[in-house]
Amino acid sequence: MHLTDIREKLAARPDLTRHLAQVKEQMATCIQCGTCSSSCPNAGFMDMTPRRMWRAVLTDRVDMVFSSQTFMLCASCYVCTLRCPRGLPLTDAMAELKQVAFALDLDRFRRSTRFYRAFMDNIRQYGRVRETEMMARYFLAVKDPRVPMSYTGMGIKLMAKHKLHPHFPTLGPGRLGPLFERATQQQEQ
Amino acid sequence: MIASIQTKNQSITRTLQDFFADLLKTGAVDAVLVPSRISKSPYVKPCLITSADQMDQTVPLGPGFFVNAGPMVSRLTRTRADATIGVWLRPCEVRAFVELTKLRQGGRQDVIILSMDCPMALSRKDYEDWAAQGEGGLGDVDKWIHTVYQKPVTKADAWPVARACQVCESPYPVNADVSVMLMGADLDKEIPVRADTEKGEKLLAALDLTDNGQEPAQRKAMLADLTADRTAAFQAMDEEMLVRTGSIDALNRFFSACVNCYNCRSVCPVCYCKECVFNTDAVAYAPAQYLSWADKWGQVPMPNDTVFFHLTRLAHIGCTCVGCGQCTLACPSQIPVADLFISVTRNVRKAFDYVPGRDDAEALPLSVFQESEFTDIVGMGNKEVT
Amino acid sequence: MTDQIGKTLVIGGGISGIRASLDLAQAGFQVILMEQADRVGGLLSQLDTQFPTSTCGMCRMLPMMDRDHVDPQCLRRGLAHDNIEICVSTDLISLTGEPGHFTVSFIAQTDGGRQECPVLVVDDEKIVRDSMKEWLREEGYPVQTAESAATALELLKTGNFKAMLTDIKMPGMDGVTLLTRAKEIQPDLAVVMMTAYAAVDTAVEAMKQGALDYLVKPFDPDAVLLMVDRIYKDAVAQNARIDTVDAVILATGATFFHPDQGINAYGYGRIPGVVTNLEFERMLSHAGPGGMDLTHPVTGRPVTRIAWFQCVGSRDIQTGTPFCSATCCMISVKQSLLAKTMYPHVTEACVFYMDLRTWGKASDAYARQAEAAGVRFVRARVHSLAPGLKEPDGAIPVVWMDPSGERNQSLFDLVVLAPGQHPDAFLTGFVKDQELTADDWGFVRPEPFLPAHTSRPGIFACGSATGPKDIHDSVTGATAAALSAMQVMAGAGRHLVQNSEQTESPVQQAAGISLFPGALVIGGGIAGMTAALAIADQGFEVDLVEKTDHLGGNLVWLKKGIQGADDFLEQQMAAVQAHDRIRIHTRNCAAETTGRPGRWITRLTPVEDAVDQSAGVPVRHGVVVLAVGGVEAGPDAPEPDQKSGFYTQQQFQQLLDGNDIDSGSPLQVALFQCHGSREPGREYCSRVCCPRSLDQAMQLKSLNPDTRVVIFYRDMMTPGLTEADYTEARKKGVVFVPYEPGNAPNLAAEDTGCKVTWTDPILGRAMEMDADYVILAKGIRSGLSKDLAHMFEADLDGSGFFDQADIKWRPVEAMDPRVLACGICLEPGSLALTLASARAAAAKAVSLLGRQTFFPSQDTARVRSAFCSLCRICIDACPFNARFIDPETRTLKVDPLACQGCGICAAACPSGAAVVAGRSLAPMMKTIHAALNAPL
Amino acid sequence: MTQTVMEPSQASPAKNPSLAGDAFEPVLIAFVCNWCTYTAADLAGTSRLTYPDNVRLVRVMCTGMVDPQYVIKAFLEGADAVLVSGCHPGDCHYINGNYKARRRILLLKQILPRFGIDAKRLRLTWIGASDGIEFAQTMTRFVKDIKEIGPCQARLQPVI
Repeated sequence: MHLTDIREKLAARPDLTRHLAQVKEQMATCIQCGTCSSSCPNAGFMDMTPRRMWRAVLTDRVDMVFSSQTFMLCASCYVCTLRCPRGLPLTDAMAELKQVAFALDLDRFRRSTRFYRAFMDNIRQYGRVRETEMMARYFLAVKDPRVPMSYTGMGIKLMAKHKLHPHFPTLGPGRLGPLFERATQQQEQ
Repeated sequence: MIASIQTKNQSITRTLQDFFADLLKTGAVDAVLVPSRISKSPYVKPCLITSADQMDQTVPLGPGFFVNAGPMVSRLTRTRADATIGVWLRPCEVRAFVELTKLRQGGRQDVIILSMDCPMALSRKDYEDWAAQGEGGLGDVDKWIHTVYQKPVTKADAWPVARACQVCESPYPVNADVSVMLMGADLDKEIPVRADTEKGEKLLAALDLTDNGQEPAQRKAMLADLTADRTAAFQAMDEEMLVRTGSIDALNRFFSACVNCYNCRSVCPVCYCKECVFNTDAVAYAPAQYLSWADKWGQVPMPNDTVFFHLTRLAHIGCTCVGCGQCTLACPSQIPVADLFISVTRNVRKAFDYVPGRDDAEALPLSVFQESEFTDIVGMGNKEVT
Repeated sequence: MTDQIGKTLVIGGGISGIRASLDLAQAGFQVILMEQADRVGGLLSQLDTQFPTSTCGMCRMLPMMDRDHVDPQCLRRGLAHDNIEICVSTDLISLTGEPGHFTVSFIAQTDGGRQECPVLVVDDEKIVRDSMKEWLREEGYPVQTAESAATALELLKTGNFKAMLTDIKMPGMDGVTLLTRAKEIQPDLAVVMMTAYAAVDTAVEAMKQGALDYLVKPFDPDAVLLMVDRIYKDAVAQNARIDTVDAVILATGATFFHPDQGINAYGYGRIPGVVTNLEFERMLSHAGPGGMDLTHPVTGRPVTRIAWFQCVGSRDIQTGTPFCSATCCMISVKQSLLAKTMYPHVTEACVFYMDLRTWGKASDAYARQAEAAGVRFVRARVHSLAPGLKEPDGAIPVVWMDPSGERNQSLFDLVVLAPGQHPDAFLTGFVKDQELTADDWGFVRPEPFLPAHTSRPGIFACGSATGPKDIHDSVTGATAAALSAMQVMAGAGRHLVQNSEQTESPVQQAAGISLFPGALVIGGGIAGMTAALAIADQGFEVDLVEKTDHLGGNLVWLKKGIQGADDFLEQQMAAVQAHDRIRIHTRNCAAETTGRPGRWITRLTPVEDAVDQSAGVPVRHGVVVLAVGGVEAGPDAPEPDQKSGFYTQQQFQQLLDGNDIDSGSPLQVALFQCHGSREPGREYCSRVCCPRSLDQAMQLKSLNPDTRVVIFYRDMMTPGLTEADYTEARKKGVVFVPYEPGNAPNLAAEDTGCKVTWTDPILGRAMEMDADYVILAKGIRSGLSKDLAHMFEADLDGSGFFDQADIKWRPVEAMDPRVLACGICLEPGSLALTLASARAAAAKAVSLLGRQTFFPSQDTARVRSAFCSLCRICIDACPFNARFIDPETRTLKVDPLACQGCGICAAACPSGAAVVAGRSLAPMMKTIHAALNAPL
Repeated sequence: MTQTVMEPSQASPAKNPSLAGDAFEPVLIAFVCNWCTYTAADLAGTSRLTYPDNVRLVRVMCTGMVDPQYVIKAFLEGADAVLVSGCHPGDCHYINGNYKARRRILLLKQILPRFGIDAKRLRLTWIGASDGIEFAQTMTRFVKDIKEIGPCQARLQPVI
């Protein structure tokens, strides 16, 4: 199901196929030693260890890659990159996979995509994160009432500790707009 | 194949003499080595006989055993003889010869070994008395034979056999080509003879003997009984030896009559050295050394190195001693040398799981080794064998 | 006349240096053996036992002939040979010249050495001062430090410093001013500026004002040491001893990675119980601080759980060591096996590895022995260690992930790190000074097809200076290097040492023993040809026997697969054929041999007439070199044929070389390693198949990058610098799939091609490919027959290869040093190793033949025939086959060149007929008497 | 190269070691192999490890050259104990001399105890070249053991 789904989508996007090929090339000298996986603080939450993820990339199992949430759970802590005996840019490659996943706009990553987008838009607008507004925009974007409901418990806890403010403090516009534009430009190049 | 040889004139001696004569006559062998009387004296020695009519003085079975024939066979086979020699050997002589072949002092190619259930031996003194009682300067051999093969005995014809024989646990042929099974046989009727090797088969076939005999029904049981008796006798002797030699002081006393005549060594069948190390400069000490010893203890007996000699000999023949008892027989000082050697070497055999004469292919224990063995004797722990 | 005697400088007193020195000394040349440390032995003096035997036996390196010229003693106590001048604690100052005439200057550290070169370090940062002080002190320099320019000036007034290393930017007076002021006090002071990258301009400026050079922070210790080394050498040059040598052998070895360098993920030095394998070696050793027990270095309690971590500072790009250190796997196998078997209290011995590289002779079986003893081998890499704060006894929690992704944790008392090796500062400096060609990592790169030659004529290299090596390869390479030096000395017309005292001994007067002055080389492959050429070039007659109708052996099919081998083979064949001292006997074999060792008469007969006892040519020879090679192992069971795409490595190589592969459209190719190897029946690694498969895989990839190439492997055996090929193949997109015995990929032959199915251990998924080609790496089988080996009283090992006198210490000899072997009948190996062993065997042969007449050593056993009963107990007892019965006289004789004077015969002989001077009964009786009566 | 007797460094004036009275000082002979145990003894010396001077070292090239006669003679001449010590299995310079020695010691251990020479008085050990500590410990322990057992009878009377 996913296989055809992803393969079809990729076939329609030669840029993404190229992008994936680049990731594969970056990972080529991986020896599957598993250092990345045993050192990853989030490995316990992942449905697939980073090592298996890289193995899937190297053996062209895109179906496995994109049926996994692993790269979405990468916290970019860079421990794996620091430890990898092959000196591979593992964290960067995780980010690349995220980008491909966003670009593919797969249903299964909808929530993650929306979350990242809400986060980045927020930063772009204010130069910092305004959590309440960001979450509100995220809830609107996912268009699923179950999502805000799932956060209710955490919201109450945070409010009790005065960590969450229902009102929006007024902030002027941020100055990160040009930075984002430059980054986008670079990426396109 | 087991053949049956009919007893002639109710005399086993005569039957065997004819058997040897037939071997020569048929050309099955070119010579036989059989104990024979020397100038009609009571003393027998192995004689190499090529003439079939020289058999009347031979004593194939009897209590006289003054030379272990093992080394004699070794002399006959040290180089190729270009002849076939039938050798008639007691079990301990076979064992000695087997050990000597391992020591490359002879080979089996040219000999056919005929051996028998052992007739045992008397000590020199007893033998002389026994011989004096018979006619023609020799005891009644056939009577002796009938006694020893009828039931397990340590005394035969009222004479106590030599101590070495009393404790011998393998008085039956092992490793021979032809085995003569006398124990329990109806000796008035027949002598059952078994071929144990291809050579043996051929030999019996040459005499037109056929597979018409069988092992005496009682033989195995009788040999088992005999062996059990002898094991008990050995244990008694071993204990006696522990008492008589169990300390350095006791050992010193045991050998106190030794005068370094080296007779024990000369008659020992497995003391094969061309020249004994005790005849070399290895034990030629300077006068100062004698004085220094005397100084150390206040006195030093001379000749010295008596205990050293015997302990060295124990080390040299510890694995190969066949227990024939010739050393005791030869000792002018009546020291029961064999009793000590048999008890001690039995220990050595056990440690190396080695039995002299048992198997030609069994290597001499001190000529081989394995990388992982006897690990418990190494180190300072308390596990070592005592 | 002395100036006519050949002399070689050997730099480095480890086992390679000792081996090369002894080979040259044994051949009759003079040697200067130079070593920086205060004794010879190198790393090996710290290893009580070595793999793959768990024993030592280093002393077996000592020569077996001319023993009177060498002190019979354990090499841990020292080395002394009449022809070797040993210079320990000695520094090389300079080396110039050319083959046949090198000028070397060197100085003993105790004699105006580093002690005479005090260094002043000036920096306001304590950490800089302290680390510099530590580095320099370790190298033997006296060091003082100053935290400011003012203090420095005070010190300069009192001390006699040779060098000052000063920071530029310091509070108060800066470094440049200090430089000027210091030069006023001591004009000849060498000043080195230390600066951050940003201030390099200032440093350059300072050089104009008299600074010698500058160093950029952060410092590489090696750079600092090289700089000080330069100053030191200049400073002591006038006191140095100068000598002339014909050739130079570089045998300086490598140094270990310090695990506390860099990120120190395993907490070495921080977490108690984390030790290096060398430290563990001392713990294992009874001489170590632990005494008789294996105890924890901190708690002192007996250790029960031990883990070994492989690849610490090797196969690791992060530490700048992308290569494999070749020996650490086997060191860990040995240590784990010893720990598990020697100490009952060690309940857990666990080796964490990536590929277990058991490529050496007998190594794979050794690893299985460890496994059988209960050592656990876990294919996993541990990412880092943290101290076990909550654990009882300070046990260290080790976390790893197995291939399926399962996270595991175990507690260990001790974690032993197996650090990799890399070139040391001396080697780096030497390579630079002598302008030698080095590889990307700084190891000396040997010239193609000349394993001991560096790019500088007359300078040869061996041991780990040319890349990490085990004992076996080091010793072989060292002997090969000795041959190269001998060739230089012969080329320069040098002579051998004439030992005048030789004629004085009474035993020696009795008989000098001459070898027949020729060599018989059996096998016309590249090993045989190389050995034959080397021996013939040194002026000896050689008979080269080859059973087929052509020379070249396996290289004939392999030559296109190795760069340059085609031309090399042509050249060698032409040289052999043109050589007037080599007689080639193709289609011939050695039928029988008579005579005694060293004076053999061997009958060569045409292969088809071998049974005819009268046919053939008798050849008289003093040495024999067995170089019969080997073949690709055949199938153990019927196998699908080439129609289904099944090829052996050799068959596929021929296909590749013939351009017979249609790769217009991408192919699917499976390469299957260890097919029938490293399992019962052929329990060894053939060492050549993994590199060959990588080469073939890369060729396929260059034919068509879209070709899918999958290599199924158990452990990729790419030790040492060949690891680079492994990485390269991955870069090219070759997919590697590990499998375990019993879980091998399934090959289902079809009409065309083969369906390969397997489960990927990482993905946990069934995978398949429709392979166009399945290439089976079957390994090598020895071509040496028992009959041939027995003809020269040699033997085969359990795997059918030549049984060396000692795998580690005498790798190309039988127990009788006149019987040599080389190439792949010795053991499987690459072309480079084959050439090394061939040249090593040639060195041994040349050394023996060059001496012609040998005099028995003083302690050679004798036979007192009057006492001898010819019982041959002594023949059985002699470990060296030195005793025999002379068929003519029917007396027992001793081969005085084979006899080692051990006296085992004397102890075995009951009649005192076997005697060894001073080691027999009569003198021993006196000794015992003296010992017992000495005053207490 | 012949055998070397290493004289104990601190010589006491007594000619005959005291056998009765205050303290029994045994005399031990150690046949040590030139390559391994002798090196260990040397190492023990250079490392200043002490061991009792009751031990007299007799250097032999190999334990395999220790004729059983040497051991017998040593006991008969009054040694209280004999040690034969060589290379660990596999380390023997002469390939297998130590294995042969092991069988000879086994032989002696079957013979000598029969005559009241305690098996503990004859020891075989493997002490490698770097086992300096083990060498010193072995010697110390051996001397201690023999002091407990007491003097060998052969020392009290001439049995040679």
